[in-house]
Amino acid sequence: MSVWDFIITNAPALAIAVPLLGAFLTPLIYRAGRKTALIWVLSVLGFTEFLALLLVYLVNTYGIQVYVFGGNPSTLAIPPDSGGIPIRIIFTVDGMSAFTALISSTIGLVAGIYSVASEKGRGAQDKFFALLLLLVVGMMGMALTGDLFNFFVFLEINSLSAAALVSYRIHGGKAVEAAFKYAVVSSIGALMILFAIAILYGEYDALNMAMIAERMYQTGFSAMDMIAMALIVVTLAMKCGAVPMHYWVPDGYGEAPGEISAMIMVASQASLYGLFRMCFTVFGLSANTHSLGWFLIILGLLSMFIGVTMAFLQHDIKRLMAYHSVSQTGYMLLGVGVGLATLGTSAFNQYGLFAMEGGIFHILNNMLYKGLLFLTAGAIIYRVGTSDLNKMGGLAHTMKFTAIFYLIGALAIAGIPPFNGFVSKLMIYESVYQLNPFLAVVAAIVSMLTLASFLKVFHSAFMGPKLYNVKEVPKSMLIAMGILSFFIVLFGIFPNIAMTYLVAPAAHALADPVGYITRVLGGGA
Amino acid sequence: MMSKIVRTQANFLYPFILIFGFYIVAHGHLTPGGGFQGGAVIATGIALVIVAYGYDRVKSWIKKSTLTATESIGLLCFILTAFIGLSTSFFYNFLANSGLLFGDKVSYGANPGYLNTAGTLPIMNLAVGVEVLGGLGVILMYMLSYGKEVSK
Amino acid sequence: MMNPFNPSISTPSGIWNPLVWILVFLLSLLIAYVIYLKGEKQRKKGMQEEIFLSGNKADGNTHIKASNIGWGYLEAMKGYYKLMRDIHTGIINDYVGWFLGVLATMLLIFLFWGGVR
Amino acid sequence: MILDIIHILVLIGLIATAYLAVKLRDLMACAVMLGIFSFLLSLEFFILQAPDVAIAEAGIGAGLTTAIFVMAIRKTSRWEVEE
Repeated sequence: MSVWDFIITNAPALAIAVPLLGAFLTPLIYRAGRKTALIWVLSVLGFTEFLALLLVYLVNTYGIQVYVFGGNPSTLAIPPDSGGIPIRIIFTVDGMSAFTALISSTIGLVAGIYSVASEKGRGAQDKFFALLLLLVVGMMGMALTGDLFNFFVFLEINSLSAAALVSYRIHGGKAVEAAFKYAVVSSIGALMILFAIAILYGEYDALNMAMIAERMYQTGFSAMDMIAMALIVVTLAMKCGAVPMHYWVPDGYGEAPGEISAMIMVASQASLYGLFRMCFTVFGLSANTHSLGWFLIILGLLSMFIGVTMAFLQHDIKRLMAYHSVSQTGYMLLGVGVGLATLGTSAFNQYGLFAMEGGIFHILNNMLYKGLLFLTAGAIIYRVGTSDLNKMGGLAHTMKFTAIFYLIGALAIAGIPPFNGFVSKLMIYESVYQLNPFLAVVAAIVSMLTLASFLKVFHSAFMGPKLYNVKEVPKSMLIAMGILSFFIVLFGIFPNIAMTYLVAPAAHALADPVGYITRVLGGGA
Repeated sequence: MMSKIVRTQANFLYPFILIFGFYIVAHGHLTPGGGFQGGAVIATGIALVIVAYGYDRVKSWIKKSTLTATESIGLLCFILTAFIGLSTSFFYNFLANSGLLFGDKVSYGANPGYLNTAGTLPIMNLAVGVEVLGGLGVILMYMLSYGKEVSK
Repeated sequence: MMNPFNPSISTPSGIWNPLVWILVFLLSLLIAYVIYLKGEKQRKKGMQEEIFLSGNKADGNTHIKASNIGWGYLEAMKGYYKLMRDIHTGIINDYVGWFLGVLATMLLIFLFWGGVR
Repeated sequence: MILDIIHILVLIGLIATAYLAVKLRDLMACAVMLGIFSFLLSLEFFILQAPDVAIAEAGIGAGLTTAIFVMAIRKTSRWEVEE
């Protein structure tokens, strides 16, 4: 067996194992010097990115991948003496999982490149990089796992490492306070999810998502299932920052370093992935998806509107962007919620699937431009030393590249063609309009307000007389921003590249819970 | 530093707590408990000493960097054991029933419990025990190292 | 399977092609430039080159602070923002309270609408 | 029968220690009360046939958190003050 075959057969496990090994080795390697540790961290992140790409390729070519931990060959997902229950820990990789894994590892790689320069000269960097890798592990694990309890474990890894990273720059105790709030809120959420998992386990004797969905479909949707569903859906909606449970978002994103804000933003997209996975695959066959879909739509509308109006008020650049990520999450909830509300009806093929594709494409686009905007905010703070917009001005005189990258990100988030934000917003508007015109109107108004508040940032930070005599940021930060800008322009002009390989498989995978269940319960062959 | 009564009791109890913790770790695959529980019990022993003697005396006996390294080594042992199983699949129990270390076969039926069985599980229990001991110890030491003690 | 390098996406009510959009954009820039060239050559120098700042004198070194941008909008939406400021307390008990409130709301919705498909 | 009585006593003790931990003004006594609470909770886990959880609760709850509370109290003040 060659190395290549070995990597292909073990790709889902390696996608978790490699960054985990990287995280545990980083503190030891850091004793050999910062440069060695950086090379190690970046090569681990690069290999993880390669594995995520490989997973996308495998899923697009061979269908859903099932990986069994500790079992002999992959056909041992259901051992013969287990009575038809998948007892082992299983990783199930379908289009949506591979999509989420790809965006998680990409933002991890970009943040790693960015922090080469931005964290230079700060203390406790061995722990910083170990936690960064652990955060990647948490996101990838949430995306790839096919087991409910495993999902909870990775959710905890995700929130704890994110909380620790938020408090990395102590900032006179403000960052620590934000991290404390984030930790408390997410531990309460994780306890709720554990409670829901216990309910489901007590009822169906299984922790495997496919098995639970199958048994729930056979015995019918009971009142206990409803409680479990409410606990899981509301908690994951809180973890992805939907209004009115978004209060931790501006605190957490606002106080973290720039690249960590971008990573936590993608970590909450991983929670969004969990929400969609639960709604479609686990509860989609038995629960009332119409009212569930409308619940998500209303959360999405509130998030879009309140997020953007609150953002206009802010004069702290990171808090402003944090409120915008609340509002962008609203678009995704809206798009996929429309898909969920029409699931199983004839409307689904007319516009529901298209709305879902729009919502999922928006996740990718949001990762790109929101990540870029957080990185530019980090660059500004790196040079100016304050995050208060009132004290900034005239930065475009010297930080020309940062200004250009900021402009690309701002135009993309506001949905100005030909950048990528326009494509997904267009898809959401057109399909959502057919369900209810009011939804599309709100979405368009929110888009305008987004443009207004980013123009406000551009004017007050970059335009005007030269207030600061600063240099351009170091090269590694520019490279990180350049990578994201390149993909923004690429997906704006050739949206079908992302649509064909990433978005359409993800939307089809979500819309087909039966295929997922039969694949896992058929032994994964 | 606390009163002499507390210190004497700590001196007396400390070895017993340690032995009990290592017992739980070593028998993790046979009796209730395991790496995490055993490691926590050992860390309780450390906590007892720290509370009884205060940070200034303890810091010359237990180094923070040693505890951090202990934590890293425990985690590494765990993940490397999982990695060696990659010849078949991640976390594969390659030692079970092999006749090697922890590789004895167990016959069916009731038995008093043999320590030399279960393959990689005892190794992972030991690794987790060492990791939890280091991690909780580091938490305690850092809790203690910041701020001054208020004298009453 | 779609051709990934085909830039156009067909939506439920039309088609979107970024390359065509860029072409049209460049074309309209060209038209604007042509109109600009057609303009009067002997225009008067003076007022139109000065910076306009709500009728105030501006010398080019004036910088509007971020908090002053959108003053009219914020003034018009005063009531709404008062409400929003009251809701965003920053106290962690309130965060958890809102979370539990939404949880209860969702349970009530499903109890009255029915959760079964 | 005896096990039932022990069970009820443990439950009563849980409520009593939890109440005292909130009510007492001496913070060191509160920490000790929380330690006793954790110990009773681990007994309760044992009675409910979860020895694994019982050991974890005894180690973490009764041992470590009490120690951390004691350290924290020694660095602040021992008596609760009215704000």
